[in-house]
Amino acid sequence: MTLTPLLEPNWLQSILPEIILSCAGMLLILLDAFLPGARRAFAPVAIMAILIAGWSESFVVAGMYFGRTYQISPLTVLFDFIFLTATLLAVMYSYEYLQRQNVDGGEFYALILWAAVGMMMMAKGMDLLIVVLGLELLSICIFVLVGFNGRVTISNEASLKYFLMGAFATGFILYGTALFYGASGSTQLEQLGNFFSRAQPSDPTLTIAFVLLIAGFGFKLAVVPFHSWAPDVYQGAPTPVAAWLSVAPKAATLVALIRILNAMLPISTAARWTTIVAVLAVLSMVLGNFVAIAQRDLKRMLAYSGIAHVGYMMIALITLGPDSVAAVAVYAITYVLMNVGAFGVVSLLDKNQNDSQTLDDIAGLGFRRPFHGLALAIFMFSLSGLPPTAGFISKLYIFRVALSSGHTTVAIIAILTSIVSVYYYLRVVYFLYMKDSEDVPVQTIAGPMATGALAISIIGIFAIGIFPTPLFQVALRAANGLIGNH
Amino acid sequence: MILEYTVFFVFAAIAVIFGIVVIAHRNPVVSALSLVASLFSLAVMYILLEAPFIAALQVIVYAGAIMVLFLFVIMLLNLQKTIEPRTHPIQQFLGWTGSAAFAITITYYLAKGAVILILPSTPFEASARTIGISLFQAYLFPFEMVSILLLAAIVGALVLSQKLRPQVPLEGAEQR
Amino acid sequence: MIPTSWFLVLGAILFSIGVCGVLVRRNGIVMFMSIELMVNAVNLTFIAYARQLHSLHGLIFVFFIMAIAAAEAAVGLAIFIALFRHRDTIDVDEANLMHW
Amino acid sequence: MLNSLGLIPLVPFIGFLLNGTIGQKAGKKFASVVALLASFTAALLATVAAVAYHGAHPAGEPAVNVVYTWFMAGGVGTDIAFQIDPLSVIMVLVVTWVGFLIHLYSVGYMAHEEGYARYFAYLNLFLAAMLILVLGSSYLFIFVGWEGVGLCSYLLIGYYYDKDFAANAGRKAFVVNRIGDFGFLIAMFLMFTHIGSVDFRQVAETVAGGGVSHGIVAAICLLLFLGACGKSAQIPLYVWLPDAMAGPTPVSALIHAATMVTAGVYLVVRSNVLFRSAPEAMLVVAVIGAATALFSATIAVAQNDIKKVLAYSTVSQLGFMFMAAGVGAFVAAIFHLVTHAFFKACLFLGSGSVIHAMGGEQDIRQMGGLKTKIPITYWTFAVATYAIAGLPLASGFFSKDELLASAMATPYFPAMGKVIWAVGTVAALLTAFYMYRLLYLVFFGKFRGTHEQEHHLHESPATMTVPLVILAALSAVGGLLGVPLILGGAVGVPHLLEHWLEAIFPDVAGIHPGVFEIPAGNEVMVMVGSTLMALIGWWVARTLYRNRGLESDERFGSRAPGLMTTLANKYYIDEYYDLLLVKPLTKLSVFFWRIVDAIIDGLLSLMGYVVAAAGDLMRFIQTGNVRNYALMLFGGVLVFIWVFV
Amino acid sequence: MDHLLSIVLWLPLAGAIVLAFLPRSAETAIKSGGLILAVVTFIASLMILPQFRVGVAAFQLVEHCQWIPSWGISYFIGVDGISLWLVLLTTLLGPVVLLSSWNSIHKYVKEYVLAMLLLESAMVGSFMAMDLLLFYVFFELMLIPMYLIIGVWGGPNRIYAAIKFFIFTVSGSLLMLLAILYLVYLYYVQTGVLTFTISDLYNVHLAMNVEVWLFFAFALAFAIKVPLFPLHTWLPDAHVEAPTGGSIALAAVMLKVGTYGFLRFVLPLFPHASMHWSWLFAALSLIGIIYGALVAWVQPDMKKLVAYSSVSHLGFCILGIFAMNAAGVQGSLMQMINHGLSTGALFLLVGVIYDRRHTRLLSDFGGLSRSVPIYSTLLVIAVLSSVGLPGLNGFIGEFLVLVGAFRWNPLYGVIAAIGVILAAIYLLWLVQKVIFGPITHEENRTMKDIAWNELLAVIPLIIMMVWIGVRPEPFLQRMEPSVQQLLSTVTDRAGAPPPVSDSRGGVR
Repeated sequence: MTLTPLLEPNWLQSILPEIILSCAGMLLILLDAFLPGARRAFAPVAIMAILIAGWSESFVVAGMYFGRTYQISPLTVLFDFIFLTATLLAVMYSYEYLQRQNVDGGEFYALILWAAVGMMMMAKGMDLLIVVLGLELLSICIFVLVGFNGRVTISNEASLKYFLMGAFATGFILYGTALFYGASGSTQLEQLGNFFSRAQPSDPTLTIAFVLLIAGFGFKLAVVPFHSWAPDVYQGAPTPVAAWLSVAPKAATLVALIRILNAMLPISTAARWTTIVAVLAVLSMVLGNFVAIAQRDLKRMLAYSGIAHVGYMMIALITLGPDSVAAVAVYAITYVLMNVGAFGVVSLLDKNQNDSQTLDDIAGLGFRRPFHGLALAIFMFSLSGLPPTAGFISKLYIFRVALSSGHTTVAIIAILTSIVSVYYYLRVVYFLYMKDSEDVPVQTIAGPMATGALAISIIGIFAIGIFPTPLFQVALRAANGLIGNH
Repeated sequence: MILEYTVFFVFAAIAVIFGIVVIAHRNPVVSALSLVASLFSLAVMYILLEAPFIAALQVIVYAGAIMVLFLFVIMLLNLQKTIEPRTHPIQQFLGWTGSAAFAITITYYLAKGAVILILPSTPFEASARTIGISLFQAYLFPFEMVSILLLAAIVGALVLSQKLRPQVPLEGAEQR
Repeated sequence: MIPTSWFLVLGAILFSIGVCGVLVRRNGIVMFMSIELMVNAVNLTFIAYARQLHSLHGLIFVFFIMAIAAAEAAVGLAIFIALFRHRDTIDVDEANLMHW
Repeated sequence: MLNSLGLIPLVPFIGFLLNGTIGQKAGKKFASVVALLASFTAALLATVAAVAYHGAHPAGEPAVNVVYTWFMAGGVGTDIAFQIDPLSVIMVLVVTWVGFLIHLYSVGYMAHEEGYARYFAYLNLFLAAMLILVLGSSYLFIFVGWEGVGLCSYLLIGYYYDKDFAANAGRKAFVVNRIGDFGFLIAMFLMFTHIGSVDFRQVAETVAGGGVSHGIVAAICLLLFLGACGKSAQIPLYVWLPDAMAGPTPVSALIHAATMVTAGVYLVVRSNVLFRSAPEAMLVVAVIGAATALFSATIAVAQNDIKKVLAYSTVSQLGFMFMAAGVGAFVAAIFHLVTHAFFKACLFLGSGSVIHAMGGEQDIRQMGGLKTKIPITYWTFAVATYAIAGLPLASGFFSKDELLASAMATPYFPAMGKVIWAVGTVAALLTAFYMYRLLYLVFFGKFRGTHEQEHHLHESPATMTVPLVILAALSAVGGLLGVPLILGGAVGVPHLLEHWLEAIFPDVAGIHPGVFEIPAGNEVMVMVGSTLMALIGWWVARTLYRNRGLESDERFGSRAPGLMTTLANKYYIDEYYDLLLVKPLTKLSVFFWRIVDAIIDGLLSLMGYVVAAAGDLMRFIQTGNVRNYALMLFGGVLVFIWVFV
Repeated sequence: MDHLLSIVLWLPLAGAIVLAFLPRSAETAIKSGGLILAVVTFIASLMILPQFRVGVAAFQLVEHCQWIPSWGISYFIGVDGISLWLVLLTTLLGPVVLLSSWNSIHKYVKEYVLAMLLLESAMVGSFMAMDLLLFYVFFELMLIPMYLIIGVWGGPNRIYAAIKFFIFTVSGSLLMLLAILYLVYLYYVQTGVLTFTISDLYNVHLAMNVEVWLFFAFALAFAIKVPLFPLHTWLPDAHVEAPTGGSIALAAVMLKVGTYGFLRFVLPLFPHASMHWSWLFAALSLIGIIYGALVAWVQPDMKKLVAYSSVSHLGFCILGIFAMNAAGVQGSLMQMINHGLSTGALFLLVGVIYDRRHTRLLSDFGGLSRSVPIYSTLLVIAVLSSVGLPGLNGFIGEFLVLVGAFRWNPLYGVIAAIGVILAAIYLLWLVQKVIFGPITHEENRTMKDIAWNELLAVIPLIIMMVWIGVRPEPFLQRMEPSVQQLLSTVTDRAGAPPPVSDSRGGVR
């Protein structure tokens, strides 16, 4: 017996992004330890690392690695870019935000980079083990990032809530995985797929396992009824972290979920698992949109809106197909741009982290700070799905998928809840432009980094909204690669 | 055979009873110690399942390291004397009945679906060696990534528990 | 031999006890301990299945779960310490500044 | 000339544009010159056209002058086309010349008014619209004029716009006219649907050819008559005309006596082929005409406003015209239209002169004894009164006789004809009575006004008296246009009008001819009878009012208070309309607005509130307690397991 | 000039983007820039006319290129007889709107001009679009600037009105979006071609129940936009609160998108359902005609009065469309233009005195004829046009619609004609209360007459009113072939019996 690792050719360059990000994280820790004076340079270093990681994506070779447990495919590359974009934007907002809150440090950037590694693992893992490990790496980083501002009570509270819920949910994921393992003898998705193609749909253990698994993933996605942490955590977390948290882990979890659902495709309809997904989608859309109306805190409102948006994405997952995967990918990209942007504008508000950023704070912002106001308005219009923004295109894609796979009822519910959502998104615009600010208006402070991040988001939103074709092609090609495996 | 059954039942009972003590006793120190007991009896189960390496890990890592950490924190925070106030009765009720129902449901289906699941009599090769070998062969990548995970945890623990920098006066949030 | 199901049932019961602990206890550390109990129940399940299936994979999985649990414990306890610093208590019911 | 008939309305329209845009700035002289020139040119052109037409088409077939296609969509539409035929000739001459005279009169009457140019602009616009109305070659095109005159009527009634009653009256006139137009519109819809055209000739030909079912024709006729009722103030749509007296008096003379209000009669006569094909519609016309004649005559008896008396008299006389048209005596209707234009214009202008002299006073109880103060006015007024009363040999005598005799002799519904005749005769008696009452109260007796008014009394300037004299003369001799056979036959004077108009009553197989013979016996009997009636009316009025003045009214008032107040208040018809139509509609509207809209809005906002409230409730799921969250997660797992396993 | 339509379509938007870079303090420059852009756009749109071939039914000056090829969505624009005049109406009103608010917008002038230009582009686009999704994009794009216009520059209750406006419209349009997707999907299933091009989709075969669902989804969106009773309640609020320019744009053009949608999409796409349910729309439009008129009559607020009059007038449009005969449809199109002109003018004129007195209550006016004679004359003309006086534009459309409705069902024609009577009642009531009667408020005695910019804005409208009233034939002539073709599409498709069942019959 030799200790030859199970390594396929090209393995190193294929995990180059992960390696780069991991090493950059370590470098940042070291810098923080030995060169604390160079704090200002941490964020640029992190940005450089992200850019290099993005560039290194051009070297990866599609294929299965590490004993068919790690898949690199156009889809993972696409999602890697989503994670990297989200992380990049979050870092850009954090740079000034952390300085303002006086908590900047190398650990922050290190953790966010490692979290990106975790997400990549979730996206690429073909073994539930890898997925769980990635998820855990991500979670650990999130626990810390959320509570990063140790001074702020609500930051700590958010961290606590996320930690307890996260650990609890992990328990469910693990239990579900264990049950699947027991039934199939493996946690590798390919083998699970083989197993499902001959499994009994009526087997109760399988359904139990599925529910447990979906509960755990649903927690990460913040779908109802596993969503309850989201508003509190977003509110308490440093705003750039909330921005990142509201999109990136969800995207990662979606890929993992897509893979798992893909493996389960042979029996998911017969076992009524599609119905579970549909119910989750509907519940999320309804509750997210309804409760968002009642929110005055911007971050909480965005949290509920995020719950609803995941609901929309879940629609596409009900019946899995190349189009639905592409739809989710497009939606995820769009959602990254607009939601991080929206949180980003909130993060620019000159307030302490433990004070809530309410609608009143942005009253009159549209005329006080035209660019920030306009940016937030554009994000809101995009979130509500109005043309010609990316939000429209991606929602359109979702509806199209829903209709062509015959889920008309769900689509109608989605439309109706969208109408509800328009109300609270519009309310933001109303505060931006139609309400006079209070005596001492809250200002926004933005340096070049944050401004650049806003510009990236806006340009992206309109680019996708007006010329979506290239993205469609990429997404569809990626999706075909994934679904084609079975 | 009898021995095995006896061991199983005794330690299963210990695991369950101490498990219940963990969640029922109002002193966290007692809970922690009960958990150690419960985890230890699980280690026995692992041995029954012919996984001695995991059993050893269980004792060393779990019952040993992790639980010591718990106790350490409890002591550090001086929690051994705190008596926990009662939970809201509805939460209490739903917690108990819910988990009981869950237990019954799962048990029912597991038992129903798995009656035929009799442990194979063939011996199970799960020594430290075999596990170690496969860790460095098939599971090299996850194994390496765990290092990042642990590193992140260390950094995170440091960040979270570091001494606070001077407090900026808090507005709005009530401080206890 | 002892039927695998018994181990599985034991796992299920322990898991439920863990869940129950999370739901009914106010002390954060005890809640976390309950979660550890849940995780151990899962471990038991994995190993039982691994034995049943003659598959090493379950054991490896447990190995990783232990690593995860250790990492979680480190971070989680740090969070509790921070919580205690802020509030002089680790009663999680007290941590309800953010709601609705 | 026949190829540019459009010039006739165009000229006054240009006058309107000039006065409307720069008239106010350019001064009164400019305005009057423009207006007079415009109306006079129109009159001249009309005369030339009439002569040219007679020369070109002695047989009386219409000459049509298409300008361009107005609009045409899916077979619906019409040309802008003018047509001249014997009927148009009569109408156009009456309109332009009487119009010109009244323009002339207005120069004096309106001399001191502020909105002088505006007045003449409207007047010119009216003339233009009226000319379109009488010259148009299709129902749809004359509808332009039809509405146009309505608009001018509205504007001119509301000329004193800062008086609320004037503005109200104008609006009322327009709205009531619109109700009539509703009928006109529907009639046109029916034509488009069932005939496929609204061209006069084509409609007549199709109907005459039997291409349309009888019921449709009757419906068209009745609807057209509804339009006519509105424009010509027949029951039940007459209510606007008395109020319309709020406008300047020359306007009342021109629009509300001589020309516009007769448009309904013109329309009926123009559609004679249709009406003749539907005798039941004619009966309706006749009955309503007769009823209106009598009804408004009774009201006129008890009015004390000089213009109101004349207004009700106009309604009554229009009733006569419709009666004539209804019994099939279309020529008589037109005849009466023409004579009425003369004497009623004269009367109105005379009353204007009186009001002018009285410094704006219109109440006859404040007048009296004006005969000597304003002699020209008196004499012309007296001649016109003589004519309207139907006393022998004046114009009204001939026209009224002819139409009453026709009623007697109608071939359409002989029995009903007698009744109609009887009603008409009574109305004629009342006409004589109230007109002489007016004459005596205004011009005889003692002056009852204030001292200032008495001091102010003066005869009107020449621009006003000249038209009066001309019109009085026409009233006197206008009857010669239609001397009946039994009188004229002897001396060789033919019935000019009947002869002239013959061509517009084509003989159509299966329906009655447009002109029918009246037996001589009937003619004599009617003539004697109505003369007698007129004499009685005159005599009674003379006895009651010549010397005693208002006393008689007061005596009546004390003897039969109910009757007098009812009459004085016009049978409370306006009040009934208000009570039965306006008030409920207002209430309904307010109900719609306040309640229905609120309910709709309420339901929709209720949906919003439900959503918001649901959101607000669901929000409390988020307790802030992490163990509740865990419970929720766990509960979700449990429920899903239970439901889906 | 191959891209004339694109120029007309994008010029305002492109200009707006350029203007956005001017400093906010350069108000006059921005205003003049906006005005020049609008005028140039109008002139450009006039150049469509000589290139537009009369007697051709098809779309002309077509521009077609792929936009999202994988979904069959294309940038496909063109004009035919139906959209030609609506495009011109929109571009005509562009300068009018800007002129009318030259002096009445005091804050955020730059944003106002930008919003108006964006609005113009969106409105023009929705009339030109020949691709269903492109249409939808413009349809929605309109909402954003209008929402801002009402909400930022509106009256005291503007927020409520703006949100109500937005929510109402969006509710309908989102459901329509779903229907659009479903329709395209069905067409794809049937033919294997994925396309959003309207003329292709005309060939889709629908099972009756599906058709009815889709029909109602579309109809709801457009009925809200029109607005049709009982979905009209947003309109009075929006109008009352909107600034003058917003009201003009809203009433004159935006509502037409609804009626246009019925004509362009609902009828030919869903002929069976349209015919089957035409009675409902007849009933609703008739109720709207009468109801709007009656409610307008009792309004104390001038703008509300005009707003409700819009409800009434647009009832005629819908009635004419559902009459589905040439007279009715052409009349309806004329009525759309006429309503744009006359109601636009009315809102403009109401805005004029609002600027001077800051009230719109009828009771606060009276006797203005004495103090502001030119204004009064213009108001009377606008009112008469709206009343439907022959010789002015309003009559042509109304008459054709009424005949069309009458031919469809005499009862409809008769009831609708009652609306004509009522129009006279409430509009003359307006005139009387505002410009006639004694002057009851001293401020009115010294009121300034109409200003140059307002006059300049209203004169083109008056000219068009007279022009159309006197010589409507050139307008009708260009509409006719397209209308005929559309109607024959409808009748041809409706003539073929609907497929009894379809592979994807019901809506799940």
